[in-house]
Amino acid sequence: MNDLGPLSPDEAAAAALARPCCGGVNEFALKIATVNGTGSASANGLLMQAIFRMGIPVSGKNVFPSNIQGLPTWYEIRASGRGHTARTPVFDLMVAMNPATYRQDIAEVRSGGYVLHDSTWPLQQSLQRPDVHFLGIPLARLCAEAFQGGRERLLMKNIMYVGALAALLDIDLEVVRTLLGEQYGAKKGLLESNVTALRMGHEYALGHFACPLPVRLQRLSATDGQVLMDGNTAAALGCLYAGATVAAWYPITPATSVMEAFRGFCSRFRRDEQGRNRFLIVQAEDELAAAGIVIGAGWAGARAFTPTSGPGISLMNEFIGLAYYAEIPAVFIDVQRAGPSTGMPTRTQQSDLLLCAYASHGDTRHILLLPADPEECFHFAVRAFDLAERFQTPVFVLSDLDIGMNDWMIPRLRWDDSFRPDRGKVPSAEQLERMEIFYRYLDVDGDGICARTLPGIHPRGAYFTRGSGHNKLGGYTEDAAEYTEVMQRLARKIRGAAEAVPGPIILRREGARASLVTMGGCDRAVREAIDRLAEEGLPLDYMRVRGFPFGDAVARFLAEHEINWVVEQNRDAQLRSLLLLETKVARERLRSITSYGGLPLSWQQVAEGILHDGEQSVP
Amino acid sequence: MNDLGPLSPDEAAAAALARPCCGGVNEFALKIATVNGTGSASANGLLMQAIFRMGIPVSGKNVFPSNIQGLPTWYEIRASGRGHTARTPVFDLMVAMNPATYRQDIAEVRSGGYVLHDSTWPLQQSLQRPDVHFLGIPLARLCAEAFQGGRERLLMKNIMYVGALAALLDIDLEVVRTLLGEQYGAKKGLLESNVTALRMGHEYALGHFACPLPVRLQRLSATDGQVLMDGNTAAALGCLYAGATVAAWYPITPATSVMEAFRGFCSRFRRDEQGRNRFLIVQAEDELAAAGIVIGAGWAGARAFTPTSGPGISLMNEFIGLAYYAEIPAVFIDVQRAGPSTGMPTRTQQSDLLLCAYASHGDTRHILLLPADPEECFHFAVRAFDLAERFQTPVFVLSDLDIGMNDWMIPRLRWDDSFRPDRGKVPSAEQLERMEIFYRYLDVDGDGICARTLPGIHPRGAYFTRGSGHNKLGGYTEDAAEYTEVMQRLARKIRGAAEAVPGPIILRREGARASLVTMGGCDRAVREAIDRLAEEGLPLDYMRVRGFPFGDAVARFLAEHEINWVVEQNRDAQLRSLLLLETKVARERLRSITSYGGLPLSWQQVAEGILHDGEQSVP
Amino acid sequence: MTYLPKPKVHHPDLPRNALGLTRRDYEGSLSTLCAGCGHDSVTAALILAFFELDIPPHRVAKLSGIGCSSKTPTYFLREAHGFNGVHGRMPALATGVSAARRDLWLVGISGDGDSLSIGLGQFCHAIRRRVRMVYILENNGVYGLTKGQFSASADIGSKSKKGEPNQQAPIDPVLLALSLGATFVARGFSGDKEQLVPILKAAFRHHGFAFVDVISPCVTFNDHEGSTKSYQYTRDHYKPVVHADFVPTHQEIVAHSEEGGVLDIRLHDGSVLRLRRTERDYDPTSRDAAYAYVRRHQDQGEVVTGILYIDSSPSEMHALSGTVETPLAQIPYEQLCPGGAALDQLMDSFR
Amino acid sequence: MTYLPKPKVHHPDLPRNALGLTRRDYEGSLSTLCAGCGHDSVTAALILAFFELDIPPHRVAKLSGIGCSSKTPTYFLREAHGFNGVHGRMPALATGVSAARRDLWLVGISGDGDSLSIGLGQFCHAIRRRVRMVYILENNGVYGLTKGQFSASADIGSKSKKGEPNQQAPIDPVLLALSLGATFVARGFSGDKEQLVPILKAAFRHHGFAFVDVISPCVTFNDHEGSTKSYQYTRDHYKPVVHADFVPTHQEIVAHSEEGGVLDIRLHDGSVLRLRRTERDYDPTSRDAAYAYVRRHQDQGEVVTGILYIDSSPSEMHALSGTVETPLAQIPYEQLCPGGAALDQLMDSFR
Ligand SMILES: Cc1ncc(C[n+]2csc(CCOP(=O)(O)OP(=O)(O)O)c2C)c(N)n1
Ligand SMILES: Cc1ncc(C[n+]2csc(CCOP(=O)(O)OP(=O)(O)O)c2C)c(N)n1
Ligand code: SF4
Ligand code: SF4
Ligand SMILES: [Mg+2]
Ligand SMILES: [Mg+2]
Repeated sequence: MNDLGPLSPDEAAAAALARPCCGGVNEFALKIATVNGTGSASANGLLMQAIFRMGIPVSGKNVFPSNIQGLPTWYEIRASGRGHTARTPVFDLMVAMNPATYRQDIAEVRSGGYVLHDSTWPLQQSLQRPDVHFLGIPLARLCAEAFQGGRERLLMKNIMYVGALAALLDIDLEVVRTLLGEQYGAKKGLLESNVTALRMGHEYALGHFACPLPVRLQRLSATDGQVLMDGNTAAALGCLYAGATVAAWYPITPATSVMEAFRGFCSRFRRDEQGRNRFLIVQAEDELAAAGIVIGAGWAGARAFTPTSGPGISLMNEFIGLAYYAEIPAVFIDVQRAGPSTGMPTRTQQSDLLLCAYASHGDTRHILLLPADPEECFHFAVRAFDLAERFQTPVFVLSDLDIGMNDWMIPRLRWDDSFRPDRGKVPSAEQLERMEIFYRYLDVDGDGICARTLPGIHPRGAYFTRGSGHNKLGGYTEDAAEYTEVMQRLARKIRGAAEAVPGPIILRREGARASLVTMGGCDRAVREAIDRLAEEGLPLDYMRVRGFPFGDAVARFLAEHEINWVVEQNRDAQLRSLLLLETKVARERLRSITSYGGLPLSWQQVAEGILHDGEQSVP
Repeated sequence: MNDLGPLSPDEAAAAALARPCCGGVNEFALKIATVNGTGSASANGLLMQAIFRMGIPVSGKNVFPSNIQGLPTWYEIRASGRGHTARTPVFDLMVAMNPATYRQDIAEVRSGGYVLHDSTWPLQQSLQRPDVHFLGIPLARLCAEAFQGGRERLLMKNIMYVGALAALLDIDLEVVRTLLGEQYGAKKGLLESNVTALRMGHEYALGHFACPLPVRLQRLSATDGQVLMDGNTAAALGCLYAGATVAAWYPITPATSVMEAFRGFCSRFRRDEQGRNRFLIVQAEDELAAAGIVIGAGWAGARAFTPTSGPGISLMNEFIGLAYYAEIPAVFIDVQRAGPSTGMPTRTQQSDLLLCAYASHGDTRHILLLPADPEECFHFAVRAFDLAERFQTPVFVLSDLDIGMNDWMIPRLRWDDSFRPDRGKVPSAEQLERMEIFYRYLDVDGDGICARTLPGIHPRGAYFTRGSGHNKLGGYTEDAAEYTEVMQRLARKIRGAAEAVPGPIILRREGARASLVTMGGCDRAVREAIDRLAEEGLPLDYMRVRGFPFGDAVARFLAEHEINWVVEQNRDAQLRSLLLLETKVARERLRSITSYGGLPLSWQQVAEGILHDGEQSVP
Repeated sequence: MTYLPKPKVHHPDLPRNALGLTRRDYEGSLSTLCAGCGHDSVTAALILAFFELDIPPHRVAKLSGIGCSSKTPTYFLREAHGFNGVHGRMPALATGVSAARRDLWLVGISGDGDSLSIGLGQFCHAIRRRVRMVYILENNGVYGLTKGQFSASADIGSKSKKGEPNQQAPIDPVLLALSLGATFVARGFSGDKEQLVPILKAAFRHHGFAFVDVISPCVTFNDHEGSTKSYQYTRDHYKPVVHADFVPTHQEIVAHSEEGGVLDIRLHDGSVLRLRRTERDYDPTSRDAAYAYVRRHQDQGEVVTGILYIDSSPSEMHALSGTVETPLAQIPYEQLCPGGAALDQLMDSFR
Repeated sequence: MTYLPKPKVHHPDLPRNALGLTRRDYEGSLSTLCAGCGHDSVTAALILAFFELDIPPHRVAKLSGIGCSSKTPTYFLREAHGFNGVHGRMPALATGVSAARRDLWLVGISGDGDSLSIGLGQFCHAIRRRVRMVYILENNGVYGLTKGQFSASADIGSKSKKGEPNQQAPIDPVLLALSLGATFVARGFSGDKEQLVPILKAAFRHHGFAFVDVISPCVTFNDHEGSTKSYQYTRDHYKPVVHADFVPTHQEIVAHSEEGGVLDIRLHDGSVLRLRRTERDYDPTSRDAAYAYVRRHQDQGEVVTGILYIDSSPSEMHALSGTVETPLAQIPYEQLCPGGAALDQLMDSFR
C-alpha cells in the first residue's frame, strides 16, 4: 500500500483501531435492549432528548425487528461533546432489559463497561463477565409495588430505567421532567405515574450505586441552534415547502413516515378558511399506481411525489422509463433499506443507487440527489421538484432508513421567503396565444430542454404525449434518424443537469494525497474516521457526492488523489461503479470500502476497510 | 488517432466507405416497399427462400410498423455469394409498391440502380431520378384483368412482382414454383392463381426489360447444410430440447412468436399417447405474473421460462430480485426492442443489457447469455436452463427483434442425444433420507452453490424460502453478520458462473493491434467491417462476448489491444460500460461505436463509427 | 415515418354547436386502425358526444394505455392534450391528472387486455377511488395489437381465428364494476351509434367515475364465425334495455315521470337524464337488480346494453378527500408555502 | 437474530390420525405475531384441518405474499416446503407450483392488503385460471405489518385507531370471487374455530380453486371501537348461514338429503360434504343466489359466513389445459426431448 503520510494507511488505520477507547464525560455510548411493543421507544427517545437539551450532541439509532410486537429491539445512544454522532459499536453501558438477548447484549459491552439489568430475578451465572460492572435494579418488583395493571407496570419499567440512567449519567432530572410535562401535559394521571417511576429509578440508583459513573454528562451549549429530527419528517417538510400538492404512495417500511409526516403538515398548513385541503394524498393500491398517479399529476402541472423503498422502485421501473422518455416531472423519494428482494426491511443500506441511476429498460439516465442527513432531506426534497420541473424528468432523492427514521441533530431548518419554485419552461396561455405553432420536443435554445405545455390552458398547446417513438415535433415516429435525434437530445439534457444538482462537499487536510469519498448517511462516520486517522498522522481529504450526474468538481477531485477510497453501504460498490462509469477517473485510483450488514456505518468500519484494503474484491 | 496499420483507422474507414459499391452477380440488395396487411410478407419470404434454394447466401430484414394494417412496411433482401448477410443500406433495386412512400423509397436506391414500380398509374414527374432505371409494370391493371375480387387482386400483385423479379434477377422459376407448391399443396385454387400471377410477372418482365439485370443471381452451393430460421423459433426449439415444461408469458412484440413456436413444437412433440400434454403454457395476466409463475414452477422443480421484451423486464424487476436472493432457477428470454418505455416495438436494439445485468433493487447480479443468431438462440436457450439450475438463479437470454423475428441463414441445428440436463445440486429422497439434517443455504464445497430441495420429496428436505433476510441455515435473520455471509456467498456464486457461460468468440488477424468488440446480432456486420477494413490495410481483431459475468478470456483480449472499439446497438454504450465495470481494462482502451436507430447494424455504420471516433461522446 | 395529421378543412355548411364549432373541430389525426375496426366507431361516437355537449376541445384530457383501442385518443380532439401511457396503467395516470386538474373533462380509453388483464387492479381501484372520468373499455375479446390472443373478456368456447376454443371464464367488466360499487355502469356496441352517443353524453355528465363497456369488434382477429365478440354475434344477441336521452339543464322536465318505461334522473349539475326502458320493470337505479339482470341474461348468451346502473349523485375523489375547488395545479405558490416564520416556529417542537 | 423453531416435544397421549401423527406434527415455528392476533387462530385451524384430513405434511406446499398474515406459513407444517414470496404475488407463484407439481396440496395465505390492493389482479386471475389450491385471505381491514393503514376491505365509515373514518368503498372478496366465477367461496371468522375447521377441510377437498375469506382481527391496529373488523363487531354482526360437515369417502350417506336444511354434496373425489343451513332456502349451489344473499346482508351490516357457494365438480387448470397426470416436474427428460433424429427431420422444413 502507498505511503501517504508518516504512517502508511494500513498502519494508521491499525493504530487508530488499536487505540483504547473508553467513554468518559460527554463521550460515551449506551445501548438499550428491550422487546418491541412494550413502550420502550418513547422512554429511549426521552433519554436522547434530555441529553440534547443538556446541550450535548447526541444521536440515537433504533435497531428494530420487522414485526409488530414481542421481538428483541435495541436503541443505541451516543453522546459526544466533540460532536461525533455517527454510530459507534463500542458500548460503555448496556441497559439489558430483554432476557432473550442477555447473552449477546452482555457480550457487547466494552471491557470495563456497565450492564444495567432487572434484578427482580437473578442473572444466570453463565452470563456474568468479570470485566464488566453489573448494576441490578429490581425494576419489575418496584413496578409491581408501585403500579396497577400489567400494561402500566410494563410501561413504567421503561421510565424507571430512564430515572436510573439519569442518576448514573448525571442527566438533569428537571430536564426529563419538563420533557414528560410537554409530552403528557393534559394527561395528568399518566404524567404522574411517569414522574413517580422516574423518581423511583433515580432514587434507587442514587441509593445503590456510586453515581454518577465515569461515563456521564456535563452540561454544554453545543446544541444551540440545533434540532433533533428524522429525515422522513424533514423530507415531508421539504415537499410541503416546495409546494407539492399531490402525493401518492403505498405503505412500505422505512418510507411510510414520509407520508404520515406530510399528511400531518398538510393538515396544519394546507387548509383553506373552510377547512378544505390544498393537497390530495392518494393511498394507491400499489407502487405502480403510485408512480402513475405522480406522473399523471406532474403531466397536468402539479408538483407530485411518492415516497417508497427498494421493492417499490423495482415495481415503478416501467413508469419511470415513461416519465424519462415522455419527459414528465416526477419526484421519487427512495428511503433505502437492505435488499435484495424483501431483504431486511428494518435495516439500512445504500443499495438502490445503480438501479435508480439507470432505472427502466432501454437507454435511460436519471437525476439523483443524495442527502446525508435530515437537513439535506429537507433541502434536497425542495430541490428535487425544481430539478424535476426544470429538466422535465424523474428525480430521485435517495435517503435511507438510518437517515429517514432515526433522529439526527441538525441545524434548525431555515426558509428563505424569497424562494419561488422553478417551474421550468411552461408557456402560459398568453404566450401560447402569441405563438404561431407549438412543438413539444423542439429544442430551441440548445440546452436539450423543450417547452412543455399543460393541458386545458390553450388549444395551441395541445400535443400528444407518448412513451412510443416520437420526433422532435411530437409526432409518432419509427424513423431511425428522427428517433435518434430525440434520444441524443435527452442524453444532452440529462448531462446538463450535472451542474444543477448539488455539488460535492469537499474537505481538505493539509498534505493529503488520498481521500475518502462517500455519499449520504455515511457522512458522519467517514468524517469521524478522517479525524481519527489524522490523529494517527494520516491526512485524508474528503468528498461527499450529493448529486448525479456528477459535475466536473467530482471528477477533478478524484483525479487529484492517488487513492480514493469509496465508502458506501452496499455489497457491490455501487457508488464506485457509478464513479468509474461516469467520470474519467482511472480505475486504480478508486478503491472500495463497503459495509452492508444493515446497521449505520461507524468510523471503525472505515478504518477496517483501509486496513483490509485489497482483501475485499469488488465483483 | 493511433497508427495501427499502413493507414490510420480513420483513413482506412474513410477509404472503405469511399469505395464505390454497386451490386453484381450474387452480390446485391433489394428493398420492397409495400403496405402492411396486404399479403406482401409471404411473397417476400418466397423470394428470399428461392434465392436460398439456389444456393446463394441471403438475408431478409422485415421493417414493419407497430400496427396491424394499412401502414408502410419494407422488406430488405441481401444476396451475397461471399456470405455477407448483415444488413446493408445500399440498395441496388427498389420494389416500390407503396405510393405513400415513393419519394423516400426512390431516393434510397443507389445511383445506377433500379426501381420497379406499378405503372398502372404514371409516376409523378418530381419522383423521377435521372441516375436510376425505372422499370414500370402495370401490376394493378394486369391483376384486374386476370383475377376476381379485391382481396385476390391485392394478393396477386405481390406474387406478380416476385415473378418479375425472377426474370430480372434470373431466379430459377422452377424453384419458386416448387416453393409455391409446398406452401399451397392442398389448396389447388390458390396455387393456381399464384402460379398464374408468377408467370404473368415473369413474362411481362422478360418481354419489356433487358433481363437479367447486371445485378442478378447464379446458382451456387453455398447454402448446403444451412437452414433459414428466425431466432424466436430457434429459442423455442431450445426450450423444447432443454426439457422446459412450464412456460408463462404475456404477449409482447417482438417476443410473442417464441411462445407461438413453443406451443407449436409442443403440440407436435410433447403429447402422450392419449394426446395429453407434457407441457403447460400459461398466458398470464401480465409480466409480473409470468415471472412469478416461472419462479414458482422453478422452485417446484420444473424447467420454466418466459419470453418477453424490455417493458416486461421492467415489470419483472421485483420478482427477479426474489429469484436471485432466494436462489430459484428461472429463464428469461428478452427479445429486445427499441426503448425506452414503449419505444419502437417493431425496431431492434440492444438496450436492456445493463438492466438485465443488475435487475432489481439491492445488490444483485445476473447471468446473461448473448446469442448472435438463431443457431445460438437454440443452443443458449438450452444452456440457460442448465445454468439456471446449476447456479439456482435467474438467467437471461438477450436476443433482439432482428435475431428473433427475421430469418437468418444458419447451419442445420444438430442435437447430441447423449445430452442430459444439468439439474444442479438437488438431493433425491434417498439422499435426504440418509442425511442427518439439511440446511438450504449451506455452502459445503466452497463453490457458493448450496443444495436445493424440491417440495413434496421428503420431510427432511423441507425449508422455508423467503426473499427476506436469511442465514446460511435457511433461518430468518436480521443479523448483520449472518446476512452478510449469505450475500458474500451469492457474489461468489455468480462470479463462479463466469467460466460456465459461453466464452467469447475471438478471431485474429495478422498484425492487428486494435479490435472490434461486440455482442449479439451485431456479429455479421462487424465481421463484414473487419473484412472491408482489412482490404484497406487495417487489420483488426474481433471479439464477441457471449456471456456475463465475463470470463478471463474477455479481460485478456481487451488488455491485448491498444484500442478496442465496442460496437453495440444502444445509445449509452452499455456493453462498454459493463466491460469497464466488470473487467480491469483501462478506460482508454475502450472506445465506443453505437448505432441505435432501430435497424439492424451494417458494416458501414461500424466504419463510420471508426471514422468519427471521439465525436460521439459516451455519457 | 410520421403519422399525418388529418387536414383541417372547413366546411361552411356543417352544423355548429353552442361554441360555434363543427364536428370537424372535434376530430383528430387519421386513424391507422384496420378498416372496419370497431374502435373507429367509438371514436366517431365520442366526437359526436363532445360536439353535442358543447365541450371546448382543449378542456379535455384524453388518456389511454397501450393497444389498438389505446391508440384512438389520437383520432379525436386534436386540440386536447393526449397521453398514451403504458399498458394497463391509464387509471393511475388519470387519477393523477384528476388530482391535479379537477376542472378538466377526463376521458380514458382502454381495451379489454389493457383493463382486464395487466390493468385489472388499476381498473378496480380507480372505481373504488371514484376518480371523476369517463372510462371507456373498447372490448373485442382479443389482444388486437399483439395479433389475436384471447383476452380476459373472451367467453368460454369463443373460438380463435384458428378455431381453438377459449377455456377460461370471462371477466365481465360490467359485473365487476357493479360488484365494486361503480356509480355509472353502461354497455354499448360500436355498431350502434344511436345508442352509444347518448350513453357517452350521459357518462360525461356523470359527476364521478362513469364506466362504459363498448363491444367493439376486431375485424382482423375476432370477427369470424365462432367468435362471441363479432359484429354478427353481437347483433344476434344484442339486448338493449335502457335508452338514454339527455335533457339539458335549461329544459323543462317532469321529474321521475314513469310512464311508458320512462325514468327521469336528475344529475349532479341539475340536468336530467331521461331513460327509456325496453323492459318496464328494469330499475337502473338498483345496483343489485342490474347485477342480477345482467347475470341472468349473460347465462342466456345475451349482451345486455344501455345505461345499466346509475347513482345520480355520487361522491367523487375530490369530494371524498375534501379538496378545494381550485385545481391543485393552479393554486398559487404563496398559498402553498407556509413561509419562513412558520418553519422557525415549527423548529421549536423539534428540540 | 434467528427465529427459534418450536421445540418438537412428543406427548405420548396426544391423539393420532390415520398417518400416526399428532397435531404437534402439523405445527411450525413459534408465532412472532402479536398476542391475540386473529391470524394465529387461522394457523391453529389449519393445523387441525391438516391433521384431521390425514395429509402428510411434506406433501403440502405453503405459499404466501408479504404481511403479518403472510408470515403465518412458518407457523404450521414445519415439514412442508414454504415460500414467502413478494407482496401480492403469491397467486402467480402458486400457479407455477401447481403447474409443476399437480400432485401437491397447495395452500396460499394472504392478507387483505396483499390480495385486494397490490395483488388484486393476480388474485382475480388465479380464480379465472382455476388453480387448484386453497386460498386463504386473512382479512383484518388494515395493513398490519406496515402499522395500520386502511386496506381495500375496510368498510366505509370504519374508524382508524386515531378515529378517522374510512371514505372508500370496500372490496368484498367474497362478492368479487363470486363475480369472477370462483367454484368454492367461503367466509369464516378466526374467532369461530368450530365453523372454520370444517370450511378448511372442505376447501382442501375441493378439486379446484377454493377461496376462504377469514375475518381475522388485528388486535394491535384494528380491534378498537368504531372498527368494523374488530372481534366485537364481527361477533355482533356475525351471520353463519351454512355449516359444513365433511363425510369421508368410505362412509355411507344419503345423497342430497334435504331435510332440516341439510344438503349433501358429492365432491370430485367421491367424498361427501354435508352442509347444514341456518336458512333453509339458502342455496349454496347457486352462484347468483349466493351473491344476492351476501349483498343483501352486507347492506344490513351483517357478516355472512359459511360455505357460501360451491360448484362440486369444477374443472381446474390442468383439466382445462389437458395436462398429463404425472407432475410436469417429474417427467423424465427422455420423454421431453424429441431427440436428434427429430431435429434433423425438422430442419428440412426450414430450407
Ligand atoms: C408491459 C407491456 N406488455 C405487453 C405489451 C404488448 N401489448 C401491446 S397492446 C397489448 C394488448 C392489447 O389488447 P387490448 O387492450 O385488448 O387492446 P386492443 O388492441 O384489442 O384494442 C399488449 C399485450 C406492452 N405494450 N406492454
Ligand atoms: C412491493 C411492496 N410494497 C410494500 C410493502 C410493504 N408491506 C409489507 S406488508 C404490507 C401490507 C400488509 O397488509 P395485509 O396484506 O393486509 O397483511 P396484514 O399485515 O394485515 O396481515 C405492506 C404494504 C412490501 N413488502 N412490498
Ligand atoms: S387488429 Fe383488430 S383491434 Fe386492432 S385495429 Fe385491427 S381490427 Fe382494430
Ligand atoms: S399487527 Fe395486527 S395483523 Fe400484525 S401481528 Fe399484530 S395483530 Fe396481527
Ligand atoms: Mg382487445
Ligand atoms: Mg390486513
